[in-house]
Formats: sequence, C-alpha cells, structure tokens
Amino acid sequence: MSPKPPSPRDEIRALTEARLTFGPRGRAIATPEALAFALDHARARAAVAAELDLPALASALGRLGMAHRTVTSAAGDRATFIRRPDLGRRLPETEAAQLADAYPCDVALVLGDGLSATAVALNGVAFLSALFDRLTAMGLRLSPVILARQARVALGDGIARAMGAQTVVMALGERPGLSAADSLGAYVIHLPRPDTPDSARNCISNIRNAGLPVAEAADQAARLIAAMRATGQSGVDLSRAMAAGTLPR
Amino acid sequence: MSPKPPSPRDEIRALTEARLTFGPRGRAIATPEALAFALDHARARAAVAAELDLPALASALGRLGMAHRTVTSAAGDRATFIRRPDLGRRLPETEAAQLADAYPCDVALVLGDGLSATAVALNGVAFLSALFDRLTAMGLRLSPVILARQARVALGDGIARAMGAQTVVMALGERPGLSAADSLGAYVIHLPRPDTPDSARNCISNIRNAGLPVAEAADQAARLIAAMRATGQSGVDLSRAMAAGTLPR
Amino acid sequence: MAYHIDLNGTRYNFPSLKGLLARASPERSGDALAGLAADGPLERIAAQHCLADVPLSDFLADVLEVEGDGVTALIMAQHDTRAFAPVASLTVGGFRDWLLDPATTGQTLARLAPGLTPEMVAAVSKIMRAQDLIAVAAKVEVVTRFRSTIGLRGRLSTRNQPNHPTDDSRGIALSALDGLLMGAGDAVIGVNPATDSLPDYIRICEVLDAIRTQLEIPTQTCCLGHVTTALAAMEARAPVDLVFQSVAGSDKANAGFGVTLSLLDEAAEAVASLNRAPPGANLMYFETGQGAALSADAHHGMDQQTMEARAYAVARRYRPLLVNTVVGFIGPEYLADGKQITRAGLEDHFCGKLLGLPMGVDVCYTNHAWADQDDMDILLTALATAGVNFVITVPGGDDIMLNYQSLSFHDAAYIRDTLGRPPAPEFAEWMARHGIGTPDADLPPLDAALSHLRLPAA
Amino acid sequence: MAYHIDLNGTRYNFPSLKGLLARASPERSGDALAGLAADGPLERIAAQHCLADVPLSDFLADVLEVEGDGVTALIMAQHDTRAFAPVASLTVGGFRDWLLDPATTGQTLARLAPGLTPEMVAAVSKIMRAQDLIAVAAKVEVVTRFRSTIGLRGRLSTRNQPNHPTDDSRGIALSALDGLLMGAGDAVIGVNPATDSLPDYIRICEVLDAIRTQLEIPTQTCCLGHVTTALAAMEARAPVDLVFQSVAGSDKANAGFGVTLSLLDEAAEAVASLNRAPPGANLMYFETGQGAALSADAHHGMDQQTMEARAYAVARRYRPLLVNTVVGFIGPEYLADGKQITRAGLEDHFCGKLLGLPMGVDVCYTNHAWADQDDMDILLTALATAGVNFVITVPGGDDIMLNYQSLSFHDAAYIRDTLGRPPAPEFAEWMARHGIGTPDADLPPLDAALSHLRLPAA
Ligand code: B12
Ligand code: B12
Repeated sequence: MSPKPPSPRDEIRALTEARLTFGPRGRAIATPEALAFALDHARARAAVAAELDLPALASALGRLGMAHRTVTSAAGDRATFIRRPDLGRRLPETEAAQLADAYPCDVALVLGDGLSATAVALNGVAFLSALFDRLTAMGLRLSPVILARQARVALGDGIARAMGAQTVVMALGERPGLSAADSLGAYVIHLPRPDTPDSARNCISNIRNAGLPVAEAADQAARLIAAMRATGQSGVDLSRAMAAGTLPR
Repeated sequence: MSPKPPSPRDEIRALTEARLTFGPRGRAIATPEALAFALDHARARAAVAAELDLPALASALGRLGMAHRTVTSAAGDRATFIRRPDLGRRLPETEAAQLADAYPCDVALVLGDGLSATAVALNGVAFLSALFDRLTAMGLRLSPVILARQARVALGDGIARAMGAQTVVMALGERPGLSAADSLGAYVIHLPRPDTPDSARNCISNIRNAGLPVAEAADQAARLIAAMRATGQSGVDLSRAMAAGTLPR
Repeated sequence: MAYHIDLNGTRYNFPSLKGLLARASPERSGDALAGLAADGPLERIAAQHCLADVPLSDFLADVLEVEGDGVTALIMAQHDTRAFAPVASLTVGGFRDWLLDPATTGQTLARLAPGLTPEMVAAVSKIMRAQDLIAVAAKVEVVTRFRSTIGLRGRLSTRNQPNHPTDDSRGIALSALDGLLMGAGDAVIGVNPATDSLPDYIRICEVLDAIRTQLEIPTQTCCLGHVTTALAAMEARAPVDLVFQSVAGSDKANAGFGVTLSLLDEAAEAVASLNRAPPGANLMYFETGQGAALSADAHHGMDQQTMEARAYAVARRYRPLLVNTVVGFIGPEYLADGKQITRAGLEDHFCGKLLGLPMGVDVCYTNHAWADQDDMDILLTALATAGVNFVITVPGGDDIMLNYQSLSFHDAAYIRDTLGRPPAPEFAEWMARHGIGTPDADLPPLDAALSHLRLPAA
Repeated sequence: MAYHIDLNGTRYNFPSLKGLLARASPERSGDALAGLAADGPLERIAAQHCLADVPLSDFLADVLEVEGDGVTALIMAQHDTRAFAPVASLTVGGFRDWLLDPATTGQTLARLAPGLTPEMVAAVSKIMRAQDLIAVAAKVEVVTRFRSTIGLRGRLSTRNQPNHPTDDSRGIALSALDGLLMGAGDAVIGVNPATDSLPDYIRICEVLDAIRTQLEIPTQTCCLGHVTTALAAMEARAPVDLVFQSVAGSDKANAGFGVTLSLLDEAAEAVASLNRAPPGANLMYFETGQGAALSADAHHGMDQQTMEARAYAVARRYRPLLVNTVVGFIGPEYLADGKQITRAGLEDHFCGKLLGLPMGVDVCYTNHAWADQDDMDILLTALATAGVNFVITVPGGDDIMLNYQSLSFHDAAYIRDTLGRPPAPEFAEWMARHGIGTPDADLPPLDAALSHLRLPAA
C-alpha cells in the first residue's frame, strides 16, 4: 500500500498546536477535549514544581566540553520561588563571592530553571552550545555555564556583575503552557546595573521544537550580542535602532 | 431633665439583635453597616481561633468549690480541630485512662471549647454551676468538671464511658455568629455507646445573655436528665414522648 | 464492579463504582476527611477520564452497596425505564455532551427526570465545569405552587428567615417585616426554632400566620422544627402551611436526623389533610447539604456530593414546594472555603434541578470557614444565572440564632436589579399594591410595626 | 498627610494616604510581596473604616508622592473640577453610597468620569463588595466605534487572539478562522507577535488585513507589538488599524515597558493620519494589569490595585477603542489564586468603567497560579453581569505562544446563550449573513480554509 496522502487535517496539525475546533460546532467543548485539557493543566502544574536535574545537565555540558558552575538565588526553594520573585532575582553574596574567582569573560552564559525545569532539560544545553560556538567564533571570551536554581530573569544581572562580564545571556524556562512545557526564553542585556529596567533587555522567546528552532535562536542571540557590543546599547533602544535599519543585521 | 422615654427604635433594639434596616431602604447596605459587618466577621474568626483559658476556668470553678480535670481530644491543636471533626470527637486512650480513677458518678459534666472558647469563658462556669446545684439537689452524683480542649460534641460520650457515668452533659461553645461569640450549647445524652447516633442526643442551644438565660437552660437540662433517667431514653424518642405529654414536664 | 484506566503509562484502579465516583469528585475537605478523595490532581483526572467512559446503565445497580438501605430501594423504585430511554445507551461523558447540546431543551430534560438516578446525575456533574453546571441548570424550569408560584423562568424567589435566639414572637415579627418591606418572602417565611418544644412550635406557626393573614401576603409560612413536632402540632390544629424536614441520602443518615421514610409519609399525609392550600399544591419543604451524612458517619464510604444527590431522591418522593441545599452552612469540615462552597452550590443546584426538584440554595458560610462576603456575591450571581428557584435571606445577612452568614434582603435586591429577576408573580403584584420598594409603602414602618401587628399572646 | 482611627480601643496609624490605600486593599499576594499589605484582617478593616471617612478632595494632592512623575501630572491635568462637583463634598464612604443609590444613573456616572481621579476610584473600590463592583459597573455604558460598535448595553464583544509561537501566517489564519466560525472577533482580531522584528510585525498586519477584507468582516485587526515597532510599520505603510501598547501607572513603570507619553502621543497621531477608520473612530488599544508596575520596581510604594487604576489615566488620554486588564496573566506573584484573580478582575473593570474607559478583561490564569477553569467560568459570569465590554478568546482556551489559559471561543458562546449577550450589531449581522452559528455557514470549513484564503507571502 502506498502511504496515504496527508489529509487537510494533518496539514493543519503540522502548522499549529492550537486547540482548533474541527467538525460540528456544539455550544460546549466536547467531553474528551475538556478532560484532555484538565489533564494537561495538571501536567503543567507538575512542570512548574519540577527542579533542575543538575547531574544530568552537568554531564551533558561536560560531554560538550563546556565548564559549569551552580548557583541558587535567594529564593532557596520552589515554594518560595513562586511567591517571591524579588528573591528569585537576587544573588546572595555568598553565591556571588563564589563566582568571583572565575577567569575574566566578555559574556556570561546562564541557564536558569525559571518556571519550567522541563524546558531546560529539553532545550537548555542545545541552545547554549549552539550559542557557545557562535560567540567563540566571534572571538568572545565566555564564562562557564552558570546553572541557576530558583532563577528569575534578572538574576543574570547579578551573575554578570559578579563575574565582571559586560553582557549576559539568561536562558531559562518560560512558564509552561497547557500544550508545552518545553519553551525556553533567552534574555540578553548589556552592562547590567542593579537598577537597570527590563526595557534594557532583549528577549528571544518560544525557543523549542514547535517554536523558534534552537539554531535560529542562537543566531539571533549572537546577532544581538554583536550589536550590543558595537553600540553599547541593549533593549528597546537597540530594537529601535535595528528596526530603523541603522545597524548591520 | 427627666429621662427620655424609650423610642420605638430602643424598644426594637431590646427585642432583637437582628441587623434590621431602619430608615430609607436603599438598594445596598449602607457603608457604615457594611464595614461593621466586616469587622464583626474578623472578630468572629478570631473567636474561632481562641483557646480555652484553663487557669481562669480552674480558679473560677475552685471558687465555687467544684473540682475539675482537663483532657484534650485527639485533634491536639486548633488548626487540626477545625479540619478534623473525627479527631475532635475522639478521646485518646491516655486521656481516658487518666479519667478512670475518678470517683463513681451518675452524670458527667463536660465543658469543651467547641467552636468558641469565648463562649465558654463568658457563660461556661455559670451554666455548669447552676446545673450542678440542681442535679445535686436531685441527689445525683456528679463528676468533676472535665475541661475539654479541641472538643466536639461527641467527645463527651467517650468521657462518660471512661468515667462510668450513665448520662453526660457536654456544654461547649457553639460556632460564633457575626453578632455574638458567647453562645453556649448543651448536649445531653443517656447511655452513650461508641456508635450512638446524634438523634439520641438532646440539645439546648443559644445559652447566652441575649438568648436562653443560664438559669433557664440549667432548669431545662435538669428536667431532661431526670426524664432520661426515668425512661432510659434520650434524643428524638424522648422529645417525642415529652411532646406527646406522656412524661412529667 | 471494578474499573481501571491507563493514562500516560500509569494504570489507575478503582475497585468499585462508588470508589470511582469519590476519586473523580472535585477537591473538597469532607472527602479528604472521609479518606475518600483522590491522591492528587492526576489521580482525580484519571478517575474523571475513567468515569466518562462508564455507561449510565452501570448506575442501575446498588451503587451504595448497602444491603437493605431504604434510600437505595427508593431510588430503584423511582427509576422510570421509559423516561430513561433517550439516554439509556450513553456513557457519562456522552451524557454530558447530550446535556449541553442546544437540541436538548428544558422540556426534554423535564421528561427525562424520572429516568435519572441521583448517582447518574452526580457522576455527570463531576466531569462538568462550573459553566456546564450553570448552562444546563438554566435550561430546566421546575415550577411549584402554593399561594405563590415559584420557579418560573426569569424569576427568583426568596425565603424570609426571621430567626431569633429565644424565638421571641415580636423579635421574629420584626425581622419578618423588615424583609417584607424589602420584598423578601415570596417562597416562604420560615423560622428555624431555637427551642425544641411543641408549644413554641405552635406559637411560631401562629405568629407567622398572623403576619401573613393580616398583611394578606400571597405566600406560605413554615416553622422548621423536627417533623415529629410538626405532626404533634398539626394534631393540635396549629396553622401549619408546610412541613419541613432535613433529609439525607441513606437510612442511617436519616436515622441520625431522627426520621424515616414512613414518618415523612405520615407527615405528608397529615399536612395534605389540613386543606390549607389550593388543590394540587406542593406542601413539603426539605433541606439537605453536603457533609450531613458523613457528619453522622452514615455515608457508607460514598463521597459527600453523591450522598447529597441521593437525598434528592428522598425529597422528590414528596413533590415538595421547596428544597434547598444549605451548602456553606455545615462548615469547613466539609467545604473548606469559598471555592469549594461555590462549586458545591452549583453542583447541588444542577443535580436537584436535573432530578426535577424545585431547587433553592442557602448561599452562606460560617465563621470557621475560609470564605467571605465576596464569595457569596459571586455564588449568588452564578446561581441566578443558573436559574435558581430561591435563596434564603436574613436581616443584614446575619442569622443571630444559627450563627452563620446567609444573604441579606439587600443581596436579593442586588440580583433583582442587576440581572432582572422579579419575585413570584402573585407576590410582585402584592408588592406593587402596597407600594413596596417605593417611598410610600403602606405597610407599617419598622419603628411603628410593634403596635400595628396583632400577634398571638406568648 | 497622616491618618488614624481608633477601633475597639486600638489606635491604627497610617502615615500617608498612599499607605492607607495599601492597607485598605483586599488581600492579594503582590501587596504582601511589596511589603505594603495590612498586617491582618483587623488592620485591613481598620484601614477601610479610616479610608471611608477620607474626603474625596484629599485625593487631589499628589497621592503618589513622586516629584516629577508624568502620570501624576497627567492625572492632575485631566481632573475636571466642574464634573467633580456633584461628589466634591463626599467622603469615600459617602461616595460608595452615592454610587449605589438607584438615583445615580449611568448618565450621571458618564458625566462624572472626567471629575474622578484614579485614586478616588481605587479608594472606593477597596470598600466595595463584589456585588457593589458589579452593580455600579453595570450601570455604566461606554461605547466606542471603529468598523464595529463596542460596549452597547446588553452586548458582549470578544477579541479573537490567534497567537502562534513562530508567528506562522497560516497558523495564525487558521486560529483566527476557527474563532470567526464560532463568532469570535467583533472587538478585534489581535495577535501578540512572538517575534520582535519589523518585517514580522508588518507581515502579521497583512495577514490579518487579508482575512478581514476577504471575508468582509466588520471588525478591526491589531498586531500587539511594541509601539515603536508600530510606528516603524506605519511609516512603512503597513495596514495598521489599531496601535497597541501595554501601559502602567508611573513614568518609571512605563519606562520599563519602553514607552513615554510623548511616544504614545506620536503613535496616536500617526495612526489617525492613516485614515483607515470612519471619522471620530477610536484607534488605540491598551493592556494593563495589576502587578506590572511592582514587577518593574516602579510602584513607588503604592499598592498594585491603585497603580493599576493610574494606568487608566494614561489610557484615557487617547480615547481608546479597547482597554483590557490582563488580570490573571502576570501570575500568582501578584494575584495568587482564583479568589484574588476574581476580585481583581471585578475591581479593574469597575475602576476602568468609572473612569470612562471601554473596559474589557482577559479572563485568564497561568499554570503557576492556584486557579482553574471553574474560577474562569465564575469570573466570566460575574463580568458579563457587570456589563464588561469585551473578553479575550483563544482556540480551546489555550494560548500556545503566551503560555497561559484565557477563555475559549466556546466560553463566549456559553455566556452569550446563558445570559443573552450578543456581539456588536454590525458583527452579529455579518454572522447572520454568513450563516455563522448554523450548520450551513458559507465561510470555508477549517479543513478547506488553507486553500481558500489568499494570504500574503511570508
Ligand atoms: C451545625 C448544625 C447542624 C449540622 C450538624 C453537622 C455538624 N457536623 O456540625 C446539621 C446541618 C447536620 C444539623 C442538623 C440538624 N440540626 Co442542627 N445545628 C447546627 C448549629 C447551627 C451549630 C451547632 C454547633 O455549633 N455545634 C458545636 C460544634 C462544636 O459541634 P460538633 O460536635 O461539631 O457538631 C455536632 C453538633 O452540631 C450536633 N448537632 C447539630 N444539630 C443538632 C441538633 C440536635 C437536636 C442535636 C441533638 C445535635 C445537633 O451534631 C454534630 C455532630 O455530632 C446549631 C445552632 C447553634 N446555634 O448551635 C443547630 C441546632 C443545634 N440544630 C438544630 C436542629 C433542630 C437540627 C435538626 C434536628 C434539624 C431537623 N429538623 O432535622 C437536624 C438534626 C441534627 C441531628 N440530630 O444530628 C437545633 C436544635 C434545637 C434543639 N434545641 O434541639 C439547633 C439549635 C438550631 C435550630 N434551632 O434549628 N445541625
Ligand atoms: C509574563 C510576561 C510579561 C509580564 C512580565 C511581568 C512578570 N513579572 O513576569 C508583563 C505582562 C508585565 C509583560 C510585559 C511585556 N511583555 Co511580556 N511576556 C511575559 C511572558 C508571557 C512570560 C515570560 C516568562 O515566562 N518569563 C520567565 C520568568 C521566570 O521570568 P521572570 O523573571 O519571572 O519575569 C521577567 C520576564 O518575564 C521579563 N519579560 C516579560 N516580558 C518581557 C518582554 C521583553 C521585551 C523583555 C525584554 C523582558 C520581558 O520581565 C520580567 C521581569 O523581569 C512572555 C511569553 C513567553 N512565552 O515567555 C511574554 C513576552 C516575553 N513579552 C513580550 C512583550 C513584547 C512584552 C511587552 C514589551 C509588551 C508591550 N508591547 O508592551 C511588555 C514589556 C515588558 C518589559 N520590557 O518589561 C514578548 C517579547 C517579544 C520579544 N521577543 O521581544 C513575549 C515573548 C510575548 C509576546 N510575544 O508578546 N510580559
């Protein structure tokens, strides 16, 4: 038998994971879909609660020849992390001191759990190694990969300062969605200070299989970093300049 | 100046604590009343959380020449008590053993916190001492007053069995209302067994200043106890017989 | 019968239908207390998936699994095979879809009611979202009649509940009048007696009857004492409009309340023989509430929501005028917080309506629960959207005898205004005739009421 | 200015009006996070008592107490003394009573709006129950127009939000069409772009414009990128119907979003000059949400609900077509659970409406919050009762790009059916013309849509 040609339904499914309503449109969501939704919700809640698998990440990085360090934010544990984003952004002094002896670097690479350790497990190392290759090729000095537990985006700022890096990439698990808990976000900032606003950050989001492919995300991040280092800007100002075409793409 | 004659409003206030709507009837409850309601709610919640003041109760009973003992239900603490009525009904064996050496008695008198230690503080001793006098006059042998922490109604059953009493009066704080946290309920049961249903209990409720006066409540309880001991019945059956007039009132 | 399901590589086993129902129940403190709740969200959802595939016909065996339980026997006896036919071949999940289908109208559902058992209705509710419970209940119209007509679509009735801690006649009358001046009481003016004596019961009936007749109110009155007291009072020729009783979902639980089906039969006959109502009127009033059976250790290992639905089998035997769940009344031991109370209120209303009952709700909470007035506002709004027949109202929302917060007369006015839900037509007309709701009502203002009303001597 | 109150023998001190507002706020996680919340229920209620006695005129000073804040300056400049006159002498408590008075109509409130400041409105909301927030909001009608007329009493509009994690043109089109076939999108078809580039922004605008024009839908479209991108796209002649921007209640918070008032002014002028809309149409779309300022450390010691109301001052400067709070979107760090989300949703809707905004709500929650679908059903029901202008809808309730749950197209159908809330009249007519909602809709079924729609090349 020859393989069945793809039906329009298959074609649609390949285009989007959205929960589209095929077939007759009743008033309510049908029971199987309603129950599937509830199950996905329970799973997403479990992903939020999951912790980084440090040994697995360490050995994956090791296989690629990438050094690493581990830090924990001031949030300490998962329950505190959810309710206290202020602590998840703060690098305790002891942790900062521990990083101070690292060799000097231009760009700090951080991999944080954020809201989904699952996303980090699935896409974290792949993204960072792709980025590592590109940045190394650009002649930049990189930090060891900092594995950050209970990490919010702005935790990267403190890490960069502790290590004396000008630029920092914080890749971390975006909050898990109903359909996918594997989405990584990469936030890049240049010359972070303690009071730098989020508008000085650039964001590459939805890094995952069904979203932005890892390689493309790494390309974008490398381009951003190059532009930051060329202009001394990051965030909205940089985006604006790039949109205006006044910068090399 | 001669004292102002009572206004109809005063007369009404003396008749009921109900939150009546005087004056023009707007659509919504007026702001002062709405805020007073919220305050009363916070106070009632505090009453639920309050613990028995054992030293104060002990010395009040002592002044009246009444002995006492203290027990704690299997619920242990307040938070457990609220969520676990099953434990609040259970007398731990260690507590039961501790009561076994008391002198033999016909009626066990129990004063439990129930849902309002405030009610017990305000009306508990007064009610029990009034009842004590009446029952003593009837020639009944009474237990020391058992002060019971984290007590539900049915905890009295186990106490009675531990002490070999045929009849038990469990007086305890009713759940606090919005307007009053001082309401005591007295539940009387004859020959309680571990599986005796609530329908075998009689209840005297709303014992408090603005409700059933303590003396009258004690009269009713004494009457119930006499009827129970005369007929061997308690609860719905007893009420039915009393309603049918086949019993002396 | 045992059930199981494989989900994501895990097998979940449910040794009985009763156990499956319990594990599929949305979270609530009472089921946890009883040791019946699911172990966590995943087991709960697995149970719901499994339950959705259970044929409705599986529920025609003895789900309670208790030899000789009278309520079970009643449920089996009530079941009308012909009425059941349209859904006989469906699973629980298919039943949900069928209920939500726009082609399934209120008439269809009314015809179906005698074919449904409490367990079927409880089962489907467990896999329904709040909006499903609201949308389906809103289709059903259950109309009952005495002096007023209750449950007409688009209307909302109220019980006026003028309780008093010593059952003082004038205290009761004042609260009742306060409510009447706010338009509350078209479902019933009903007092829970604080005391448990026949003379008090009779006096309360007389006080309420005096108010009703002197003000010519097209409504009915009720003293919510025990049914045995009601029987004695009727024998003593007290003016009893409605017989009230709390009921639950097993013989043992009813025994805990001191009632049996034959006692209720007796009371129903007695009240009918009084001939106080137009022919064909509905003459009974029942209250129920999740947790009542468990609190009497009479739940036989069944979850509290299914037990609650079983109580409706008892209620529907008597063609009641009014039935209401007391949802938040019993306390956080059974429904911990605003979320659980809200969910349970919508479930109870849905289940009652689907079984053909004139369902009301006591929108309420106790001071030991984690709930507040905002939760009640939201539940009232949701229930009015769902077409609840009636709600309970007390002065200022504070029941000074039962020690809990129910709705205030004002709360009923809020929902009347905002969603447009007038009271029973006869009562609305009476209000209009007396200018109630306008500045020149011709009822005595509260301050003058004491001298106007002629109450029976204490 | 300092405030204090004695309650039950305890003196409660509040060193500033800002502090008093924070302490009087109903419980929520964000205020606790910020260290601004009351110490417990008693202090909260004391603050509410104290706040009820504060004259509204006290709020005409700089409540934020930040020198040179542009939003504060805007609030002061917006304040219309003449419009304020009817309530100028009232306290916050008196203002609540006045709002709830049946004599205070929607017209009265519309005239009052320019006289109110965000802080006054936030203050009164803090002493209002859920039912008060619903009842008062339900009186207000704020109507805006572009190709459809949004906010007419008794109607409910929806945003159709066909997001896609790579902004794939056909993926977006499929989701949009799915919603259109369920009748969603009369407020706007609006995509949040996953990417942050100008070409993508322009392409998304073109895709949405193609759908709208080919299907002749009386609605408007929007790409919810950053306002700077919108400006660049308009320069590049992209089909921009509406300019979108997230806004917050202080200059610093807006700076965190990368916007200033003058940037917004520029964008508003630019979009007006495109002349795509009938004269007098409303051309801006704003989103706000409690916690946004705090999360940018730009709340200046003010509670999150008052900060949220201040964002409405920014929004109303631009006569927007649409404003919505994203209430449960930001996460449990700010609104922990279903109860807090529900309360905040009702507050935001009330405050926005009272300030004269065409207020919508994204009824939603994230997977790290303690909330579920039941909570959303209840909030939707409450908001529809309150007359919300529009809600956001996505396929199956699952936003596959923003990673949160909003309403589904079906949820909108539920509330339309159950409470009777049709969409904008022009859109309702379009639906009828195309048989949408009937089995023979003449739009291409989803399976065939890909070949029918002519989308711009990627
Ligand atoms: C809560 C409550 C209930 C709950 C009890 C469930 C529970 N787990 O708490 C429910 C809703 C099931 C209930 C049912 C009934 N109740 Co009741 N109930 C109350 C209430 C509001 C609070 C009681 C309280 O705070 N107890 C203190 C806590 C610490 O006790 P607990 O151990 O947690 O719970 C026990 C008691 O509440 C007891 N109990 C509750 N009601 C009754 C009624 C009687 C007659 C008896 C003997 C015991 C009893 O049973 C519980 C389990 O052991 C009181 C009103 C008040 N102001 O006190 C009325 C009250 C006690 N109940 C009353 C009545 C009449 C009844 C019913 C007989 C109604 C009816 N017609 O069917 C039924 C049957 C009760 C029974 N025999 O089990 C009357 C009693 C009048 C009297 N003097 O006899 C009261 C005073 C209210 C009233 N006036 O209507 N009740
Ligand atoms: C939550 C969220 C927000 C929240 C942030 C508040 C908070 N405390 O979390 C709010 C609602 C305030 C918000 C606002 C905006 N957001 Co936003 N947001 C998200 C979301 C849904 C989840 C982010 C997440 O999980 N972070 C992980 C956790 C662990 O991080 P965190 O430390 O707790 O929180 C920080 C980040 O969320 C970050 N952040 C959030 N949004 C944005 C946007 C940009 C451009 C940057 C640099 C940082 C940033 O700021 C927070 C505080 O430091 C993502 C979508 C996604 N799938 O990831 C979009 C997303 C990141 N946001 C986006 C945008 C465009 C914005 C806005 C610019 C919208 C606008 N037009 O004004 C504003 C401005 C944000 C800013 N500069 O601060 C885009 C970014 C596109 C891009 N590639 O640049 C995304 C991808 C969604 C989208 N496509 O629209 N956002």
